[in-house]
Amino acid sequence: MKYAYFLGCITPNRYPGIEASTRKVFDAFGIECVEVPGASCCPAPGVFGSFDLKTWLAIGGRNIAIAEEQNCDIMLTCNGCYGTLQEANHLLQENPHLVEMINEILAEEGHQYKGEIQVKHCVEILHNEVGLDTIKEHITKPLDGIKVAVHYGCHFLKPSEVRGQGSSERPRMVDELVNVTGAESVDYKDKIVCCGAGGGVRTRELEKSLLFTLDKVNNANAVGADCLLDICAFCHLQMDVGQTELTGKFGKELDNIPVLFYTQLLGLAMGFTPDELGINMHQIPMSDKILKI
Amino acid sequence: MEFVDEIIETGGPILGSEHMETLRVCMQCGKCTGGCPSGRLTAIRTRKMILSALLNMRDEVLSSDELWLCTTCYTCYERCPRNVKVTDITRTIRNIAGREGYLAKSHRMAASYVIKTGHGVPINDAVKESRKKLGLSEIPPTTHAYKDALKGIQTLAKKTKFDELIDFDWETMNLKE
Amino acid sequence: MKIGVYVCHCGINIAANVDVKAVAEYAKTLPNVVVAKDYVFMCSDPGQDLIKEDVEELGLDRVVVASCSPRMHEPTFRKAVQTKGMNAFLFEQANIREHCSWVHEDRESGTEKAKALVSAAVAKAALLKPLEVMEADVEPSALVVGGGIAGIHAAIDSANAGYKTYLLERDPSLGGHVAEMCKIFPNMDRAACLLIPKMTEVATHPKDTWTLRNARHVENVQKSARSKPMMEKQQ
Amino acid sequence: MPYPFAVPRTYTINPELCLRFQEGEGDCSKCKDACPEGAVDFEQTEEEQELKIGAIVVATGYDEFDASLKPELRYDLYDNVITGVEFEKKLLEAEKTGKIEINGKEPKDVIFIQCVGSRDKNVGNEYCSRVCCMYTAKQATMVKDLIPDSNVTVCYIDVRAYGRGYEQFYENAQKKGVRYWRGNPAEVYKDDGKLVVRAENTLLGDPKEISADLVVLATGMTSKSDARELGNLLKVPQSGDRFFLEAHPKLGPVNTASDGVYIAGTCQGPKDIADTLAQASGAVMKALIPLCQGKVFIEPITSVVDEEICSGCHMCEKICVYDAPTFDEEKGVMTINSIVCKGCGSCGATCPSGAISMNHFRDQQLFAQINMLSS
Amino acid sequence: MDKKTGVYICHCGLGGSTETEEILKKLPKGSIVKDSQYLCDITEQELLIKDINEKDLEQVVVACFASDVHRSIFKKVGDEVGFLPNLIKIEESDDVVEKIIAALDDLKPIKPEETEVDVNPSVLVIGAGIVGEQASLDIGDAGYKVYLVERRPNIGGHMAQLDKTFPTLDCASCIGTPKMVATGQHPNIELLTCSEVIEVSGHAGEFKVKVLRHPRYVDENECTGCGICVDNCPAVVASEFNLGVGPRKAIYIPFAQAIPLAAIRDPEHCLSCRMCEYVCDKKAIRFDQEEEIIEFEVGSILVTTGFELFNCDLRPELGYDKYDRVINALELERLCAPTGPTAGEILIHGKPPKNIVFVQCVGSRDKNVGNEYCSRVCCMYATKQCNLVREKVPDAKFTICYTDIRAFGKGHEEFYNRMQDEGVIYLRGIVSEVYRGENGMMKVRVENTLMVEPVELEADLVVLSAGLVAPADTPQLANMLNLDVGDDKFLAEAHVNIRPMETRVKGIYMAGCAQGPKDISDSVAQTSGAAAKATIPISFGKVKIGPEDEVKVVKETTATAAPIEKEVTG
Repeated sequence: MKYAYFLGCITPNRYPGIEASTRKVFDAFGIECVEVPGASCCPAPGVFGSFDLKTWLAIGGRNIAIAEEQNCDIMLTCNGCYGTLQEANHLLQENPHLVEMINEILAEEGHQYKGEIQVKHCVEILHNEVGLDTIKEHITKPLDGIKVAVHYGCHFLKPSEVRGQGSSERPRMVDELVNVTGAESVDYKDKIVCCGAGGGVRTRELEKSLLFTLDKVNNANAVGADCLLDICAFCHLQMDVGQTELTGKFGKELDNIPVLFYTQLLGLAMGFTPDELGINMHQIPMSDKILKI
Repeated sequence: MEFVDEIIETGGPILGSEHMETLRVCMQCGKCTGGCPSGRLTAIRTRKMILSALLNMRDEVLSSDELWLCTTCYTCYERCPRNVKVTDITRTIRNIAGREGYLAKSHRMAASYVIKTGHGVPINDAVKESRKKLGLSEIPPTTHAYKDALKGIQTLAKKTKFDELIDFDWETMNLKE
Repeated sequence: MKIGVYVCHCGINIAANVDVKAVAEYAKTLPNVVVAKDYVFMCSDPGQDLIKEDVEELGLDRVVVASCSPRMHEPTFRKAVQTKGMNAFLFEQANIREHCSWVHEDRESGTEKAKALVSAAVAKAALLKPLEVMEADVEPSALVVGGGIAGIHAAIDSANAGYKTYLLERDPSLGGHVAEMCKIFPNMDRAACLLIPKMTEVATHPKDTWTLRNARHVENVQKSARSKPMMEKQQ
Repeated sequence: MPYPFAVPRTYTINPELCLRFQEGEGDCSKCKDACPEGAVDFEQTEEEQELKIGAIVVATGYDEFDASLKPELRYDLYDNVITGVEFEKKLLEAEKTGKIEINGKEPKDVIFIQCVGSRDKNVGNEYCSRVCCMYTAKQATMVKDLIPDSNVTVCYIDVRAYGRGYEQFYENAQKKGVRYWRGNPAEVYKDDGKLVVRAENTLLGDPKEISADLVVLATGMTSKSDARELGNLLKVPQSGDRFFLEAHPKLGPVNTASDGVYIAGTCQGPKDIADTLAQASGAVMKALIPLCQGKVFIEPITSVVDEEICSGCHMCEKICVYDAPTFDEEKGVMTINSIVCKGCGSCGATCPSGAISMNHFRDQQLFAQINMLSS
Repeated sequence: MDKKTGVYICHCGLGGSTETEEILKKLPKGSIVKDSQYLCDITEQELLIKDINEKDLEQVVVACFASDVHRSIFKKVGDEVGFLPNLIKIEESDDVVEKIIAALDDLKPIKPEETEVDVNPSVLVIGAGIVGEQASLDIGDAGYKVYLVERRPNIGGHMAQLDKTFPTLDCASCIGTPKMVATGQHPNIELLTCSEVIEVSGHAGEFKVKVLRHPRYVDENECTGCGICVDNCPAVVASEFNLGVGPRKAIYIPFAQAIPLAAIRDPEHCLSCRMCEYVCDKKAIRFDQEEEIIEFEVGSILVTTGFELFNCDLRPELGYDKYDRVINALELERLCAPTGPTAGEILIHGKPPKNIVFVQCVGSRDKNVGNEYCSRVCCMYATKQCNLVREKVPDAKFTICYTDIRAFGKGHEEFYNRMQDEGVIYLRGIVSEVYRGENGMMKVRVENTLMVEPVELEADLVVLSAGLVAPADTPQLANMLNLDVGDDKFLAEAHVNIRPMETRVKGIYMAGCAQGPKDISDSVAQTSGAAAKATIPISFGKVKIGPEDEVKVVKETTATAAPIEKEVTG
């Protein structure tokens, strides 16, 4: 198995731990991750999609075209990238006139969108292709006793008619992936609700966007979760940096809760050290409970 | 032209006309606003925005700050009993607002980073250090590492007139003003 | 052979996108056509009278009406020609409304197509053969499928009219959804008060006109309902 | 016995629960031994009966919408989120006991949610179910009667109180103190043991959270899950909403595409009892026409077999959905029962030897037509 | 009170018991008082009969919730024991014991005095709109004689005035005309136009009917409807059929497809120049025609008298009486109809309207004018009219001001959805007033309740979606037939849920808007149902009647209308 690892912005430029842990975990399962040379910002679906849909689609098409040149499907670790590339791919595959339009723009740089590959989220690959059974076999340090508040994020699931990940109201995929590590995915209020960062709200209205995060943190704490778990670099940033911003910039009171990306959690269970997984590079320090595993 | 038609015409070429036409059949049931996570925390009122659009209140819709409080979480989109594609309609209305000069400086700034570096969130020295510690390449194999690829992005932005949209100054490689 | 052609305006339904006068004029040029007329509503009494008079006076033996779908008015015109002794199946209808005026936006092409449709109908009419309507006896019994309030009600009505009625219900008892309700809007009758008398009426129906079948499975419903022939041909 | 007032007044054995019918326990016969009339018969099997019928009225009714198809309302997760039909049963009990109890407690805050599974393209039901507004008004009124200090809220999109006396009924509910809240709730969740309904009040333009002890979902009507099977059998098509399709909404609202088969009640589309019964009698009227006449007239537009050419290959018999062709042993050819034949033409198209043609639509007639059109 | 009495209290499956001692004290020796679960149920009735026979009870009292529904079901008891139980209606709030004791005082024994009579195999249908036509056709098709009495000179009713029908947009003439033609030609239907029923007596199975036939002044059988008399008539008045939008002559044919197709002379406006008589080739004009009374007997009676449109003058703030840019929906329908006075061209002050505002619930859901009920059709007909006008004025804008959109019928929600898709604006809010702006255009004041903001809309045409009201002479008709009238002034059914087509008089049924507003589909389904009810006793051949089933003749003339059509549509 081989995938073109589309990095996007936040994974490589803010949370290299996500990149490192993903590469390590995939490597352990024998999945090769190749580069997408010269890839850019995906660009973000809610922000660039809101500025100019045509530019958004063109840059998205460009990124897919570069991956196509590597002859394999795209894998990524950010719901924003997934949102853009999966939707752009969907729109382009459905509408030949859009392909024509995009290819005319890309021609100058020498790229061409063909529509031959798929865009997959890393958890989708872990769940559907690696499989829970195989993952279980690789668990060396079961995370027994760890309560995890799963945050799916929005663009991984929705719009469900395009994403095809099943119910957007009752998703199960990540919970199953968490439970297989020995940790326990706990239910909490507004589990499927947004982190607040998307749609350009974080950029434009930081304080308002952090109110979402505040709710998230409080709701996760209310059920005694040991950490928030995400599958999106942008949600990760919002919830991790967001907590320090909330207490620092905006003077809100809250109990900090550590934030983990799924491959980081899985990496711990597979026996990688916290340092290897970049867990100690987060703004909110890991609790001892997690680090002791 | 009616504002509704303008919205449909704007979003139609990319997102599909039928997709956009759903705007017309809103029955004002309020399911969108009721479930809107942003609406609980901020002043955005999705149903009212749709109604205002239907009532041709173009200026009010385009100039409102609330328009930019949608996090594109698609909750309304998923639940709408009439399958109105609310989130995509919102994005399209923002496109129009952008052309009318309602883009916030912070947004234009973020957009300018993409033209300058290829990334909305470019790398910094601290992260370069972290990358090295983790055994990753210091500079990621993106436009950061491939300067030709960055040129490609810049040509693309010129072609779609994205540079004009955000008032980008190629001389200073920064926003005008 | 004498064919009469009648072109209907259907108010403006046809006339708006078809030049009906031109169609009628054109029809006159077709083989065997001895008369062609247009009128605002061919299906109306005076419209039908136009046809009837011509059948009688000109001795037409084929009639073509260019109007709406035969689904709508074929029976009307068949009846009309029949009153004047013509065999009903020597009538042919050209649909220049659903198939033509309603789907054309310009008058010119609409008119052309109407002409083509009329010419085809005339060609077919020339080859039509008289047919006779068949008659079949009806088994004096009714089957009601479903024993909810609608089925109960229908079965009682049918049995009251004096016909053997079979009432088929899959569940062990009649009653359906209403049996599970408490009160009924808008006058807050008890559901039981509305339903039980009707169920009692079924159970105590004076004549031997009802039979209840507890068909538990659809297959049973199918088998019972399938009992054929439903009607027997009368010789 | 399903109800105390069941008709027929007989007991029935549920073989899924009866020990005798369950594997390995096959010798219980307590009911049989106890029955003084000796009416219990374990040997009963399915039987087939052939009936001669002159007319058929289909009155198969509706299925209740499955509320778990709206996951955001969490009907499948919380036991104090129930459907209108379930609440109806609670009310029946309450009539006897004088109390409504949900999990052993009397609910103080009750919220009714309208249009669950109706007016909802999202679940494929665009239509209105016609009865939910009013049955909710009824249930809300009854709650207020039984628990006078309760807070009862009805969340709606449009109140469709269209029938006779309905508007007064709606007003009466309001007079009793039922609150009408215009806004379609987006979701239900649990907070601190209490249900919370998130809904915009569209008349105030504000999203709100209302807490509740009980949420009643006004589930709509859907067509019977096996409507297609019965429809295929009786040749009654379904319309886009999956209910049976009438021949014409105005010219034949109880007729179907099949002669002699009529539809009544909610199998044709949601309706209240009065409209159901009016339509049921209407269906009987249509059935009475042939029954009273004793005769039906059948169009001679049927297929005919040219016995000279027919080889008796049975191909037509296989294709015909009306079972019109049969084999004439004596002559060795196929014959068409012209009473049953609908004149659809499938047999003619199938016949390998070209022995079958259609009255009134003979090849030469059609070719004459085509020639004119193409010239 | 000396008879041995049995008192049975039905608890309708609710369980519970009654303080029987109190009641027993009031009763003679040997009486019994019992609680019961479902008295209407067959087994309990058998127990009741057993009790009566074993205990020699002389009379029985049954207290139950729905006494009006139940009267007929104790017949079996009556057949077996020779008398019927007295029914006492109790309500949940009642003190049952008190109520029963109070009722015990004036108990009369009820003897089942039913006799079986033969049923005259014919039916009287009053009113020949689509509903009366359909019922007549159904009964006629079943092989029975129908007398179809219509007050106006032609059949077809309101439907003949419509352009298209919702939600399928079938053209009304395409549906209505064949029905009219079929009715006119049916061998079993005797059509009596310009006629009114003036007296009815008898009972189910055998009603004696008197019909007053007004002069048409034209021989219906001779007249061919050629229209030459109309062309030559010098007297011009406003056409009722077109709601005054177009003219007609003093001798006229209401509309081109009228059935029967015969001219009628309006004596009120006739100049008596006798020009018509002179020009008529068929010599069909009869100036000397007089009223005649026709008498016949029928087995059942069907009332299908339909509705009238709400008189919009009663809502003066909407300016219907003041401004010619404010019209009612039926007038718009005539303007749209290709058969209408403008041949389907919609011109307001010589120009096609571009901005049209529909005002919903005019005269419906309005206690202020005494009509609390919903008219059921206005939401959908306004939606439909947007489509009709759009066909002719493609760039017109539509706003429908509503309270609740009641798109409840089959295909209605889909149609509502479709018209929204085509750009019709639905504005939630009931119009408060309409006035003329400075530029001559109409201004509509309304709150947009979803924006919580009062707004003023400009319109060059305001259409009032007038509701349906009971015909003005419904009380007289009800009086003549001994029927009840509901609070909404429409005829009352025997029971709103389970006997929606029956009246309180056995053998008299009703259908369509006579019983309350409904759309064409519901009306047509219901009228077939009513036709079934009327046909069932005929088909069976015999009917049982009791003394209470007799229609008592009301001694006063009930003739109310002139021969010409007097449409009070305002």
